[in-house]
Amino acid sequence: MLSFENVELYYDHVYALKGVSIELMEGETVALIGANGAGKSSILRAITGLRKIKSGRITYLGERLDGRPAADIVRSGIAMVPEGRRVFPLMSVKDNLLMGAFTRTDKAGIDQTLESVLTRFPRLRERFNQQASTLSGGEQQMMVIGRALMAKPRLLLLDEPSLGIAPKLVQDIARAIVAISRDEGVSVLLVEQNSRMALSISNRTYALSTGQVVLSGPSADLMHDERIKAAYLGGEL
Amino acid sequence: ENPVLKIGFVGVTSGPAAAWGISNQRSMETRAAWLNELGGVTIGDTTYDVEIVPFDDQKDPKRAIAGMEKMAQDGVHYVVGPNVDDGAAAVRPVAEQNGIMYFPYAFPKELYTPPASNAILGMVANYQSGPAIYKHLMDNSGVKKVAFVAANESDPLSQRDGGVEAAKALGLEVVSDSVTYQVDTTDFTPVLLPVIQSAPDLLVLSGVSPANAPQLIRSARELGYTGLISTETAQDATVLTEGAGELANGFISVGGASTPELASDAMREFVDRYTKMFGEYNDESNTKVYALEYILETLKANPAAIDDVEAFKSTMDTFEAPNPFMVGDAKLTYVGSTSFGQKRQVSVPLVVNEFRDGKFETLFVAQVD
Amino acid sequence: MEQILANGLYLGAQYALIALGLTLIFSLMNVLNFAHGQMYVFGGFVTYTVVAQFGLPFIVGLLASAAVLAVMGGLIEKFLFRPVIRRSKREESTMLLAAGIAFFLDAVILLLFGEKQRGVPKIVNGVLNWDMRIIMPYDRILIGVLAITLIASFILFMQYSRTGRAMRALAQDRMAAQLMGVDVDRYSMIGFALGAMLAGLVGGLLVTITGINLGMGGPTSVKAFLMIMIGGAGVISGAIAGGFILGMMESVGLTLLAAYGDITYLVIFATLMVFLAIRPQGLMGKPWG
Amino acid sequence: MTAPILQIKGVTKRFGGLTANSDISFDVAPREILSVIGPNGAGKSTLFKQIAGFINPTVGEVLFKGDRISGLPPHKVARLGVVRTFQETTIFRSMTVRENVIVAHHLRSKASLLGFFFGSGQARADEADFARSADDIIDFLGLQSIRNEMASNLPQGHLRALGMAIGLATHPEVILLDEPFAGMNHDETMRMVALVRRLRDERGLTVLLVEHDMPAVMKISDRIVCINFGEKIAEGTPSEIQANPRVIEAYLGSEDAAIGM
Amino acid sequence: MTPVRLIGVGAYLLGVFALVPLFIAVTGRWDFYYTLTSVALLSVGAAGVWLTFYIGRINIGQGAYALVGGYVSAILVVKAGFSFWATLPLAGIACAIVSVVIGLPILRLRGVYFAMVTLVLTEVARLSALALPVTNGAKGITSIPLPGELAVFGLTIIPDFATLANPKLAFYLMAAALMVVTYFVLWRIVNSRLGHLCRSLQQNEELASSIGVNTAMLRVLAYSISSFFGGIAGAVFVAISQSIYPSSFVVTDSVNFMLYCFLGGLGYVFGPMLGTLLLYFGWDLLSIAKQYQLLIYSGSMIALMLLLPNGILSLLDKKENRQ
Ligand SMILES: Nc1ncnc2c1ncn2[C@@H]1O[C@H](COP(=O)(O)OP(=O)(O)OP(=O)(O)O)[C@@H](O)[C@H]1O
Ligand SMILES: Nc1ncnc2c1ncn2[C@@H]1O[C@H](COP(=O)(O)OP(=O)(O)OP(=O)(O)O)[C@@H](O)[C@H]1O
Ligand SMILES: [Mg+2]
Ligand SMILES: [Mg+2]
Repeated sequence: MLSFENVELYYDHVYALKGVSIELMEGETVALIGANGAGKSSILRAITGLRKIKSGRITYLGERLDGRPAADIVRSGIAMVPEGRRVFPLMSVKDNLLMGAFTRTDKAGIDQTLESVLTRFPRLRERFNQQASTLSGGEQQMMVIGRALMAKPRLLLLDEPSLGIAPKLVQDIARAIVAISRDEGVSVLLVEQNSRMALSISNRTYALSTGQVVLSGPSADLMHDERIKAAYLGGEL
Repeated sequence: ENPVLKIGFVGVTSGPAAAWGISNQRSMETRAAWLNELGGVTIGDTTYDVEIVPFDDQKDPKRAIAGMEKMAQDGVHYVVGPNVDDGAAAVRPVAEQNGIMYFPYAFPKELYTPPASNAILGMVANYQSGPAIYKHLMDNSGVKKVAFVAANESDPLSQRDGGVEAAKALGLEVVSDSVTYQVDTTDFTPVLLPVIQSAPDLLVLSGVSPANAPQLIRSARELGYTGLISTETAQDATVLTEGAGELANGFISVGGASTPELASDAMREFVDRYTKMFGEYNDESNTKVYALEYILETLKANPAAIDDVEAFKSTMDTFEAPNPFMVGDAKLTYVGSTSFGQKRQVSVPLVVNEFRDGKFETLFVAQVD
Repeated sequence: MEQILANGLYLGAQYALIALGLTLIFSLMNVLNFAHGQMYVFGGFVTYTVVAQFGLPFIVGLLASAAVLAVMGGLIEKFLFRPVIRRSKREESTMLLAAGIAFFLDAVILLLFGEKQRGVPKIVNGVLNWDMRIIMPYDRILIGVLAITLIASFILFMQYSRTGRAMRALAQDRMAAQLMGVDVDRYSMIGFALGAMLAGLVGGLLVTITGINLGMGGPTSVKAFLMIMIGGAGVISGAIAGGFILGMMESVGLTLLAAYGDITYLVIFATLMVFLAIRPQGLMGKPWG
Repeated sequence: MTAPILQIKGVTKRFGGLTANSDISFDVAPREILSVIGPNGAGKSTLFKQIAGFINPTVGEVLFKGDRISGLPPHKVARLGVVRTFQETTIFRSMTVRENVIVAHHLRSKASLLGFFFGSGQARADEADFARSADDIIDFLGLQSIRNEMASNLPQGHLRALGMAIGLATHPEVILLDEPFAGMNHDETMRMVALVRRLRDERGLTVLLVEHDMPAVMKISDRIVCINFGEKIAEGTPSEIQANPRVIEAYLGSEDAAIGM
Repeated sequence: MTPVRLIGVGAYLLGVFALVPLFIAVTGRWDFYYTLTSVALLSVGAAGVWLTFYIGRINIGQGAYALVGGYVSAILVVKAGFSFWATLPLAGIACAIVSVVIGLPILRLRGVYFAMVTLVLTEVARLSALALPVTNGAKGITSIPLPGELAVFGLTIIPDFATLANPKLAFYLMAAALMVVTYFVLWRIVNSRLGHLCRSLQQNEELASSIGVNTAMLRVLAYSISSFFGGIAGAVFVAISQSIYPSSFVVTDSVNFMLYCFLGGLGYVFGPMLGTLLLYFGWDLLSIAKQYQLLIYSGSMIALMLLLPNGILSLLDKKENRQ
């Protein structure tokens, strides 16, 4: 469904991705793990066109993605939850969610999706008309996931949804991700520092280090891989 | 090909206050082109083509100094401008050091009273026209109470103070003299409300710019004011028509000699040529046509003055020439002894106009001494 | 008293409309548009040209002002602000650009329309005189009502239309808006055009009352800055509040302080500085970071 | 227990109608590592800001070595030895890592500003001193490789480390770390945990931290304070806290193997 | 100081104090003296603005301080009989004091708020000058004598300007000396710890205060130095024009000071000097364009901004990067 072939990406003169190749199948949940600055977010930015890649190809459903403007890419069914949430702070929850459906024009369809998002995250229904900046961090995180779902994406990109979130809420979010992928058949590309969680809820995982893929495979296998254990999971919880 | 006589202009021709300098510069250029077309100006044995050297000071006194320096550099000894008080004061040291006579359109008396000697007031000052107007209105319209409004800027405020003084000296009751407005005001109703409530017979718009005049008139009338309105500055009839329409009827202002009763053929031709050159005439130029004329005529009277302003100064005391822009036997002379203790003012006719249906009509004519 | 309120309300309506355009542009691109006043003047001259020179009805002039300014705003955004913002290290650099544009428009206006004060005939005659308690010419009432209608429709547009929502989103988080599929370049341009259009509309409206001249630009910008400072920069409700507050302050100040001479504006400025010292982000602004 | 170095006494903070902290009290012993945990928006950062003098408590006070520090401006609190790092990554963006740390030595300058202006001997001595100390801190935190990188180019994890380096440069006695491990993976987190312990052991610092990374918190803390809706709901050792039903209910949640937590 | 830098400074001083007068004597363009005097003085004011930029504040209020400085000097000379030379530092100090009083509350503002408040401040200064009795209101103060003799222990250091054959040269040398000193001070500030602290303030005030920087004090300090420069520039202008009016320094001047800084480049100590030179001279040179002067002037300003959005001196950066 989505594939990276030898993608290179630079910020000014510093490379962030150095020949990355990854793949994601329809319906799959793929996790990207890796140290700080490994280039995980950069992969997501490259997909959504927020950053231009220097070389390589990104294809999505057989079509070339790189070089197209962000708005265009979003329209083709890719939604992203960016690092650090990025809510529209002065808008109501409702308007935030509706922004998610910005590329859609089918009024009835939007209403239907809205309903399903609110059913999935009942807290958002309670806060429907509240200004987003007054939500708690966890609520905001749910809202931005909901906002991404409003686009009815086929591919959902999540950048560290657990960052700065209380453990209990992280659990809720993790469950929501599993449910979304299961119920709606959305493919998910998940960037996480919480590697244990990432490995548990994904089908396959890529581990990155300094802009390169160093390990990849089915998550269930990697969970027991000694290298992964040592580097990302630590001994015990 | 004639040698060239350079006459300078230092004033504001760009930015918000552009209107003040532009009518000045254009009237000079119109007259210069006209004279050159006639073969030039003969001073002594030489016939010169007149060239106007303009400098835009952006209404900044610091720039005005630079302009005056440039004039000195170019060997220009006669300069028209600047248009405002601060500029006129700032260029004084340069003018005096470099032997330049200049004709500001600014009223501070220090510029014209000794020891200052190089500035010549290019028009009638408000403290001269004011009393004449008030006197006329006292005698003919029974005015007893006057109110003054002015913009909150140097020039209008000092004009207001001069006007108030003059009115009091005439025995008029000044019912309001503290109301001011910002030049950028878009609604004068709140400004004028307290003034109108003081129930004057005459409302004086001190130093009002042509831009503000129609709005002030309109607001005053709309507030139900029925008395007289006057100003001591020159106005433009088109602007008044467009901005206030018939509400401006009866508005009294000071102008040059272009009302039908006074204008000579030369004046009409001047207006004509100006209009041809620049597309549209500006009635403010009626007063601004004179400075260049004075310079050239004085030089004709004493050719030695062409690069010696001391010679110019000594000629001024006795200088007299016919006024080409006015019917009858009006004269160009230097005046100002009463106001400044020396002749440092051009004697333009003090023509007091009344606006009526899109045109100015002469109310009365006076002379300043 | 009633008169003061009525004056304040009328002034406030026109001020608010001016401030709206400025604050919209500011919120979208973080640009303090020094040329806002010049755009307003340009709008006034367009209406003047259409109405007084071509003799077409006032409404045509108004629409022409709106259209011309919208196009001008769009072009300025696309060819001037966008490249500069993209390449400059400090966002304040746009101030030089904005000031340059202000000078440029001043020059263009002088060359195109001349230095004179211009005006168009009154659109309605007559004066409302309610018992000497409120005196208000009908044309002023009409313009006031039009201004308020415009403000209301602008708010509705921003609140409920898809474009409005996109612009609000853009103002709050550019990157997130991009991820929602908002074409940020296009909407920045639309926003700038809309802001410029509002300036032009006010110019067109007021030309019937105050006339228009070259000199009105700079001071108008300064006043508009005041309003958005009072209300909070980049916040639409703040701009409206700021406009009405300044209108009221002027109206009240000019009446109450008339006796003390030239101090109304001094007092307004001083009050504003004290107010901002206490509340640095204005009435409704987000704290500045 | 020795005399507490920091005492939080009945601190209440209201923002308009919202009560972010409500009557919170606890003591911190010298050389202790104490974590403050709690759900998002519970008021943890707000509490830290009050300790460091960035905002003033509505009611209550904070004592440092028995002296009241609440109400003092932040630079005075810092001067006394209580320094915070920020939840958001807060650094001087257009300076290099090293410059960041050098500038942060401000408190230790002996020369006056005028001395620096004229380049007095003391000033030069100070500069040299700062540079040395900055390099020490950079080495200590393992940031050698990015010493001369522009701070704005750093990834999240390094930014956090740099934030801590800036805090350390002031030579505080008490350092308040707001989510220092956010955005770090397990490996890095554990390295940082070790570093923080070394700070305490080698430099004698007292550390307060806010963190959502429970494995790290449990590992590092001597004691934990849990806040919920602005109120302190529990205080105790990691094992006490982990078993506290109120904390589990409000914050930790119960384990779920399906999602690996 | 490295030898290269020493040579640079030497060349600069030589240029300012020897080559310029020589050039003028040779070409006979005496009017350049005033132009260059203005450039020097305006760049002193702009240096102040630049310093406020350096602590992260957009200052559009320098005109206010130039006006205050001008009035302080004028009033002291005319009404209290002070020597101009005594009023010069006093004007600066008076401005510094005023700026402390004003700065304490308004320096808490940031971004556009600070910018706009300072813009308003310029208007406040003008309106106050109109309203206060001591300033002589709208009539201004005129006929101010030229700077007199400056003598120390009977030794004449600077002769009475009125007795000079060429006061223009004297004013130029004075302004140039002020400019050199100002920029030396600025350069020292930026390259000493004070400058690092200012930069820390520019980049993040909260963090700066958490490392123990007394941010409020530092801001006020920088602002008062800035205003000091403004006041001095204003005072010298008044001495040249021998007059001052409330409109001598207005909003346009404040905006110009800011533009000089932008054009030269906010990241470079000597940016404002270059910016002033270009913009001021540019206007004069363009006077040949007659009615298109402003059009071309503003057009080139826009073009420059498009080409070099980080100021002219950012050209230097590019070169370094390429090497
Ligand atoms: N805006 C930027 N400018 C310059 N360099 C950048 C920028 N953003 C990221 N980088 C660099 O690119 C590299 C990869 O960054 P990226 O954000 O993709 O990492 P990451 O794996 O998401 O890390 P983290 O877990 O910290 O979010 C890092 O070395 C970082 O320094
Ligand atoms: N300056 C402020 N004005 C108004 N409300 C504020 C302010 N600062 C914080 N709050 C509110 O106080 C509450 C506590 O915020 P705080 O930042 O202390 O939470 P926290 O415990 O640090 O949460 P997190 O774990 O998400 O960082 C929140 O509801 C927040 O919205
Ligand atoms: Mg990342
Ligand atoms: Mg927090």
